[in-house]
Amino acid sequence: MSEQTKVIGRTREEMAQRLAQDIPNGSYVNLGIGIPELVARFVPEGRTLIYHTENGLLGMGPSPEEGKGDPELINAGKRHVTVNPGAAFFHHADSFAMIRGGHIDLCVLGAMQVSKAGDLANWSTGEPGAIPAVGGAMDLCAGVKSVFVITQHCTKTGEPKLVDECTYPLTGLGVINRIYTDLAVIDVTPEGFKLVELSPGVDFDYVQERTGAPLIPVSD
Amino acid sequence: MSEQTKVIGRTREEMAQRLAQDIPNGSYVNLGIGIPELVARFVPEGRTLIYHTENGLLGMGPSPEEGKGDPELINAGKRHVTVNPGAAFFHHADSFAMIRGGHIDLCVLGAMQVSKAGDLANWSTGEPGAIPAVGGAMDLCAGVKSVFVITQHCTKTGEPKLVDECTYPLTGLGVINRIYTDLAVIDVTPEGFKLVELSPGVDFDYVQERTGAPLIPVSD
Amino acid sequence: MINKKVASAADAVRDVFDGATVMIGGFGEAGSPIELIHALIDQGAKDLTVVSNNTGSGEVGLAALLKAERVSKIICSFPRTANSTVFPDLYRSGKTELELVPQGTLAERIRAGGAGIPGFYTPAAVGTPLADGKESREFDGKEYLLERGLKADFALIKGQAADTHGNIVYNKTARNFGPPMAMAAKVAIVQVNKVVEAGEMDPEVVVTPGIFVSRVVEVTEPAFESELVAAGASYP
Amino acid sequence: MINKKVASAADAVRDVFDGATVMIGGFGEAGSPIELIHALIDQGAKDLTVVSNNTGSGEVGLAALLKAERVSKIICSFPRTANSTVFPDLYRSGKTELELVPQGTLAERIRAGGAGIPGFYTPAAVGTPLADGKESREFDGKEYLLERGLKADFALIKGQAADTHGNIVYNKTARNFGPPMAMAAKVAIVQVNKVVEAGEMDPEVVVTPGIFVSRVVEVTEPAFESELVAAGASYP
Repeated sequence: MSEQTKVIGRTREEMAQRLAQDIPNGSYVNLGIGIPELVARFVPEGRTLIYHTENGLLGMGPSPEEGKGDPELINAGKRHVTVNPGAAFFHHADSFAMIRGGHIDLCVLGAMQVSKAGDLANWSTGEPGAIPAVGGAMDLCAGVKSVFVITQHCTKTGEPKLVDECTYPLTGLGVINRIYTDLAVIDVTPEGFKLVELSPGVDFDYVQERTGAPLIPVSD
Repeated sequence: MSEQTKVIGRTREEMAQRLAQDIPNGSYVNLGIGIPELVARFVPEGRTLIYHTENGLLGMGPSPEEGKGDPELINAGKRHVTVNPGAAFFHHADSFAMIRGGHIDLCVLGAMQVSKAGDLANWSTGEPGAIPAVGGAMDLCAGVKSVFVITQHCTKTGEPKLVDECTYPLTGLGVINRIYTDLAVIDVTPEGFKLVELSPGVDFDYVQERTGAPLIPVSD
Repeated sequence: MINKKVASAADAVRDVFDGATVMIGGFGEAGSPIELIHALIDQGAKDLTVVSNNTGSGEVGLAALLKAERVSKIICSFPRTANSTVFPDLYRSGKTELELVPQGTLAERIRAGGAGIPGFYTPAAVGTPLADGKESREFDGKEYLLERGLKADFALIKGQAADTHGNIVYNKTARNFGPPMAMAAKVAIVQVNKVVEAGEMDPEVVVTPGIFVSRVVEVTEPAFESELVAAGASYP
Repeated sequence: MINKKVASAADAVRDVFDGATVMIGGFGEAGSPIELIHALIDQGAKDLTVVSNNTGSGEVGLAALLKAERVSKIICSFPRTANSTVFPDLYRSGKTELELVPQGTLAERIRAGGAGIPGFYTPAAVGTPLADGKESREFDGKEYLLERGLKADFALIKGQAADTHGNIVYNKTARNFGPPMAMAAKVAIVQVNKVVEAGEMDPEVVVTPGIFVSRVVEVTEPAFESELVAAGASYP
């Protein structure tokens, strides 16, 4: 099964590109570490997004040229970034006031599991001995207006990431609005997972087989 | 009695001057409206105090020359002020974080009544039909490290302002540390009012007669 | 391309609706957005709940909005005004309800509303009549009151300068309630002496980041309450 | 005359006592006050409770303080470090206790501690393992957790510049936890690249007002964690 998910559906870049289509001009956006970061590369021409990084910057720009980084100008992933025109610096309490207070329009997060109720697990496998580390994920998913997940549809071993109930420790309860995977775009609705669209060349049954809860078709 | 209180004891300026002696160099001080404001005129040579005004300025300086005032540079009494070197502007939530968080060393307030337990009444006579207005007095007396009262010992009609229990609506409960009047300097202690010193030419019995609760002499 | 600049104060307050909660910045006349308030009077919205530290003076600005009987309730720390009888009459006649809040509690309730904090504990007003009906609780042996975060539909604020992304800097003690009110309002509207292009404001000195601001409007030479009152002006 | 400048980092941390709670600024290496931390290692205080967003990297700065076994407990949002095994070993051996706090809750708890707020409610972590043992409560139909304000005996912070009254400005994203930590500590100690005279800093651009700062020390050319780690440095 894992071989199949690699050869059909969207690549990581295509997933990011698909998600980027859905972000309106002028949105304030927080992109998580990993695949979410790719979204910034695919924003359609003519739209300006304002990127928030929770360590204290609105108006974050792309990475600087190699060797031109400033150790005191970094993003939440601790990578060097730049500053776009119209930016502002602020401290952590103000930064999370933006998040908790519902001022950020959208955040895009990675996921280990998302349940049909929109519960998210993305910070811990709950293994004993692992160093627990949560960062800002719980604040983001509790406070941001819309929370999108971008993730491979299944784990590397082929297990569904979209599940009936999360088995990993939760990051947030009922917080996810929409999921972008290699196979499909799926909304979390009061009735459960609802298909928005299939990736090119992927059919409904193929996605349903790889989803751990019922998937409501588009037409319903 | 009111005639007598006018002719003996300290004037308002002398009260302010006496209080000013007790403020250490480098203190962060908030002075209330009225007699408290006079304190700034009498700070002994060689001491620098940093004045906080709750509308958003640390390092407040004296009034500007007549006609040189800036309508956007005012104090809590809405009077024109100036800015001393080393000043900072900030917003109201930060300003009251300084107050509530115990960062201001001293505030000096006027009073209608102070009880022997250190309760303060200074914002309302409780009359029906009067427009109630509290401003920052409740925050100041609840949050500042030391709260001094400076006031005439008696009301204009000769009633004691230092009382067994306040009859006016309270501003704060057990918040006053020390009282400077025309007649004496008095500490609020767990045992009640305790004399620190008499004003020149005033004797103990004279003060006790005009105080609504027992006064513990200096020697006790 | 993002541009939060609108053409006029009238345009900026166009959608304030009857029954809206409106935060109005300023401490005394410093930071009072007089031109936005006058535009709101012209616009006609009524039955407003206003959150503001004072009640204005004379018959201009906030006092004029009150006099026009557009405000059914005011949440305020110091509604007593030296040179106006506008609010006292409204209060005594019961036309405007008053919720009196200690000044620091008011500022913190506004910030909490903007920061997604529905409630917090404060020592201010414990044991006073303003604690009546409020829940209290001990922490580490000391008593505190539970206070609720405060949000608004709109905020009218006066800044010194803005950029087109809505980043704001203020002038001296006119900063006062502007930053927390911008955080707490769904639509924060800021009048400034000057609007500059994005990139012309140093990101280190921005006081209110643009994320908190929906509209900026240029009022090049704003009036001051004290001058209008001294000139005997009234609005409209 | 007020002058909060002290002669050296050693002088600045002279009175940190065994068992003290010490907040340490920085998010990753940005804003990490390495010279103050190294001075604290030299000074020898132990059994510290440290409040910091991360646990450092390599064997310099915060990671070196941990490695020296001076920290009995850390309150932290993200203690996992890419290029260091210092904290994992201490954690697994039980030598350093961990209180894991969501990053925004950590920032707000610190601000609340500094603002005299003993407790507040937040939606973050509701329904997660980090809510275990915490009081929860509904406001307007939504569930929130009660979180406590956090104070400290000392804070070690890195700024860009200070004046002799302790007013501080920061550099870019190195601002991060500095301002709330300065508020929450009895003694806030700030290392800066430059100390200027009172009057040389614009009061409009001050980020941390001097009232929150006890001592400033000039470290003209501060080291960066990444450079030290790349050079294979360890402290002491």
